[in-house]
Amino acid sequence: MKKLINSPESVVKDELAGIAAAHPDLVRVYFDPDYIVRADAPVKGKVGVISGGGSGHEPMHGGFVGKGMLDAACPGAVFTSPVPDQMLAATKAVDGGAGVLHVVKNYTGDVMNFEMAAELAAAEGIEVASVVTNDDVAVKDSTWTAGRRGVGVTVLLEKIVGAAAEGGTNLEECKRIAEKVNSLGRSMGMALTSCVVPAVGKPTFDLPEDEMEIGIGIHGEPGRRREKIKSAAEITEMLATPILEDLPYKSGDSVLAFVNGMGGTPLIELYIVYNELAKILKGKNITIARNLIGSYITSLEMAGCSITLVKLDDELTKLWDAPVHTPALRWGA
Amino acid sequence: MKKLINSPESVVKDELAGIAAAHPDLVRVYFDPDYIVRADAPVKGKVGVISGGGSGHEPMHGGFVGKGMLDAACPGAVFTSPVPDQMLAATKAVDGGAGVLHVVKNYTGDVMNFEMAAELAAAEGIEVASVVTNDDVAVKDSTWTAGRRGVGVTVLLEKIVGAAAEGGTNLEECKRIAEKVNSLGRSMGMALTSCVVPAVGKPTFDLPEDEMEIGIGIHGEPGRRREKIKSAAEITEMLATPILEDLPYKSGDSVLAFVNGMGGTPLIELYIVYNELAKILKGKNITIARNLIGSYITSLEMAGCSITLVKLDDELTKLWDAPVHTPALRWGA
Amino acid sequence: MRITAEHVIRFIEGVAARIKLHRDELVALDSAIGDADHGINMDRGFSTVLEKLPTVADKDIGTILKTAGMTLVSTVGGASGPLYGTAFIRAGMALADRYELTPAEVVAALEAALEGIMARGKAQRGEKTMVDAIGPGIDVLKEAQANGEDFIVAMRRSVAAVEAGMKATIPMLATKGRASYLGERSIGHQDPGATSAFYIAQVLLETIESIQ
Amino acid sequence: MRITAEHVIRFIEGVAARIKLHRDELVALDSAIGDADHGINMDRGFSTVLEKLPTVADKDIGTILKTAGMTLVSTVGGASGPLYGTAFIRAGMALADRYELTPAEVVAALEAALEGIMARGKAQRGEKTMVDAIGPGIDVLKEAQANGEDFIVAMRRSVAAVEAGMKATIPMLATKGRASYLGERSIGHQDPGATSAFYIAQVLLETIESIQ
Ligand SMILES: Nc1ncnc2c1ncn2[C@@H]1O[C@H](COP(=O)(O)OP(=O)(O)O)[C@@H](O)[C@H]1O
Ligand SMILES: Nc1ncnc2c1ncn2[C@@H]1O[C@H](COP(=O)(O)OP(=O)(O)O)[C@@H](O)[C@H]1O
Ligand SMILES: [Mg+2]
Ligand SMILES: [Mg+2]
Ligand SMILES: [Mg+2]
Ligand SMILES: [Mg+2]
Repeated sequence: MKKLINSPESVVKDELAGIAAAHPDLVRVYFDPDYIVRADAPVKGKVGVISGGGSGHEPMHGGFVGKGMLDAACPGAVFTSPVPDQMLAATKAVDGGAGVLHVVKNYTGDVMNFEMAAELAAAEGIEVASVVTNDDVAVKDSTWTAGRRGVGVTVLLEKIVGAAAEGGTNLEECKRIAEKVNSLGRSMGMALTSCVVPAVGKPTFDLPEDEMEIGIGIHGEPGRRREKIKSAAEITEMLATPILEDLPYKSGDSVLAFVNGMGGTPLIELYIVYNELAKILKGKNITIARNLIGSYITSLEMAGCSITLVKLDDELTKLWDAPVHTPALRWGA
Repeated sequence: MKKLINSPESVVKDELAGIAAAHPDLVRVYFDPDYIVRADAPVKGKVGVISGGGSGHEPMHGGFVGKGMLDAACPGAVFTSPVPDQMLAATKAVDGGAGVLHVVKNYTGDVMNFEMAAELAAAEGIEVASVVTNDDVAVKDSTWTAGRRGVGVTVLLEKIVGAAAEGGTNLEECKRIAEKVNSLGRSMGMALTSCVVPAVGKPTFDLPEDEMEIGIGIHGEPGRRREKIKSAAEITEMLATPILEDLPYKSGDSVLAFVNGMGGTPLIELYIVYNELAKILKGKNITIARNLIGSYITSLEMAGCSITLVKLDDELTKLWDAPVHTPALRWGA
Repeated sequence: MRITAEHVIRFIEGVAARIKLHRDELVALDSAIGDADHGINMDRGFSTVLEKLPTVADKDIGTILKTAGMTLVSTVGGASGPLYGTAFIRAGMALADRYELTPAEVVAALEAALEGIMARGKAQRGEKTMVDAIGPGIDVLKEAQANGEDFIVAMRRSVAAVEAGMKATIPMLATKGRASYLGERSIGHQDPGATSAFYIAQVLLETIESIQ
Repeated sequence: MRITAEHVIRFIEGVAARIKLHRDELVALDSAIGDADHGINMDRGFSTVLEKLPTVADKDIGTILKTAGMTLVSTVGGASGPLYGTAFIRAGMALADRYELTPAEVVAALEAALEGIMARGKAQRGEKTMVDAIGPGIDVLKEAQANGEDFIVAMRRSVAAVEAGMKATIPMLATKGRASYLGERSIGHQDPGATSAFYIAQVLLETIESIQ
């Protein structure tokens, strides 16, 4: 296992200590239970937006805590959803009296742990609403599965609903906007390599030198199928087509296009993928009104990428453009 | 070779096309010769700041073109310095009448190609000044070497001198500020893995599963020495100590600390390294007044990191804080 | 047969040891159809439970089990945390204030635990989860109880049923949890949670057998 | 011996082919002590030169060499681009307006090329660069010329000297170029640029031998 870490056990604590040391102007970090809150939390009268999930997806979610995005993030162990204690503590820490929105990625563990936290918070008289992201078209959305995974849309949703909350939108409206983003967003990812969970010490799956996994999630899970490696153009097509057909995105639509790296893929390759995606969308007369290119929702050091599209309207575009100031996303401030 | 590319030959052109498609609001991209200029170039009366180097270091330099940083970037083939034609064309494209500053990393090829371009530009009556970065303490600075390599300081220098130029500083002053940043900055890097030059198709060097290279550059060159992999704390110490002793950085100093990923190392590990660096500097009573954490000067998909320190004073701090709006670095705008 | 609080504590300690022993095997199973953390999650959780046990050693069985369950909820994470945590909490609620148990009470508590898991996980049998291992085990105990069968004999048959249920998850198509994302590719692999459930059942049997 | 523009073009075409043939070997050498691109850079450059040649086929030898040199500068990049580019440009300047060359003119042009490389690279002999291969070759030609030795015989001895110079870079400690970053670790590897220089010298010899 080749990683810049001190020990598998200390990975999350050490990283959180690094965030605390690096960004005291933006966030405060608490331990046992572990959570990160924006430096000025709780913001009186503002809806608190919190998220959380397993670690290993950095900068998501801790890197998105700050003005205009998340009020708090709850990092679990690597690839393991956080526990209710964390979400309960974070919910209390950010409650400014206007209620708290839980942004939950659709994984059985995340959903159950957030559910328990919400029950406990409600019992303490805090108004909690939840939105569950489930944008991964690689998973059949049917009674035959736990439902689609929450992936790339989560990042974009946190930015957009964070801007709404920052602007004084109430809890019910924040929930509506969040659900709207999720309903208009779709994603799909692929891997060139597996990744190594520190506590495990070896790759989660083996991928021959000439093969790739299509339809992976963000936890080193094997994907839907394996194929021989193809060109960036073909791979982009394999990811974009199911996304486009699923919503579907139609001629004349305007979208936010997000090309995401899985952690081990350098930016030069992401721009090559973006170039192919731009060609495909142009061919379908779909306008990329906004874009985001980089490694924002990762799977440790996995090499690969994911594509996310969110159909934009004026409301969402305005919220996307609103100022944001977090360790990982910053503009207009 | 596991990469998201169409062909080894088309890597750079495809990436440039991606940048052009993604950021028309910020930059214009030209081909044959290849160069990227900020969308509003040339800016009348403003010193033009251009840089360039081999590709494979993204986001450097193309990702730094925009308001408050570079006016143009010249990307060579992967790990190969660009040719004079590119720097000449870029120099002409950004010359607003106040002269042009060439930011050159100290590699024989880069220096010679920029030299030839500067000679040609001068022949066409454009005033050109050059600054050569040479901050890599892994290389002995002696007549026995081509001198120290230009690495991490280059990114910070481009931000700082870019802000100066944006603020109307003249060419001579820009050169002074650039040289000041270089003289106050030191870096050192390490690799956990090698990287694959697309046109070569196999790793530049082989590194056993339990070994690392200390003192690498940014071109997949082998480093100064090989060692068994150590903890993040020990590795950070191995990088920080030679840096601290070289300038030297002293108790009471205030620094800009830059923890950089080599391309294949995820952010979670960089924060772990930052945490160790913060502890070391605190122990030496050196204040981290500003920091930058992320993969900004990479070596394709190499796993590893580099540390850069620049001693700050009021002049440099103000310029660092000044607004910047480029594809890869953005704040205050 | 007198089943005391001390036996319950020995049972929990035994589970912690057994899980640690099989940590890597559970990780390997989860690597195939999940995210390679089940063994790590369970080991982390039960190790913390071990630290907590002394603080409730003199308490009633209900308190001991509830404390274990709440500790699991607070430390395991993932899907198995809320599930096993709920299981122990429900069992503890069923045994509130008891310092000694009859076999019938044990069966009732195990039934409550299963109901807790199925409610929290919204899972039925045949979905390739821990429910497929635990369910058949409970069936055997209830039916044995109805026939007035000897408890230890029943427990042995019950654990055999749990093992069979665990093995039966191999050919199943997962429709709950992470494994369901794999669709057809989930077939042919044994479910990690069903496996940890089997180890827990084994320790329960051994604890019962060690009594008298 | 009549050395014509056509021979010069055949020489350049031969170099392009020889470099392509040894592309991977030059990359491997550069991987050991550099950045694994020398073969790629040279192949890219000379392939472009091949495309340019037809446009100057009817021009004087000086123009042909200068065009080749400027194309190398514009397409090779790295350290070798300016160096080989300058070499061809300087040789071309030495042979301006000539359509036919005497051996003496060839030697003078080669000397100008070496001077160009040493000036642009600020390199001396013994620094583990192409200079260590080219230098000894020029020495032989000048001394042979002084002794009125037959040109082809001299060329053969010259290329042998280039080969020896190339091999002599193996034990050298690099003090110029990328390899110098390796310090002691540069010892024991043959310099890529010295190797490409040897292949170019080989083709020059073969071209000369093919004449009459
Ligand atoms: N909805 C559910 N109901 C019952 N058991 C479930 C459910 N979802 C998952 N499980 C069990 O949890 C196990 C996985 O636990 P674990 O790996 O610790 O959590 P995660 O899947 O979040 O990584 C599965 O093997 C399965 O037995
Ligand atoms: N200062 C110099 N003078 C002469 N030759 C040099 C000098 N620096 C490098 N070289 C030659 O250039 C070769 C490397 O060329 P190449 O790999 O194409 O460029 P780069 O080193 O920029 O990647 C070396 O093997 C060496 O022979
Ligand atoms: Mg998990
Ligand atoms: Mg090079
Ligand atoms: Mg799991
Ligand atoms: Mg080279």
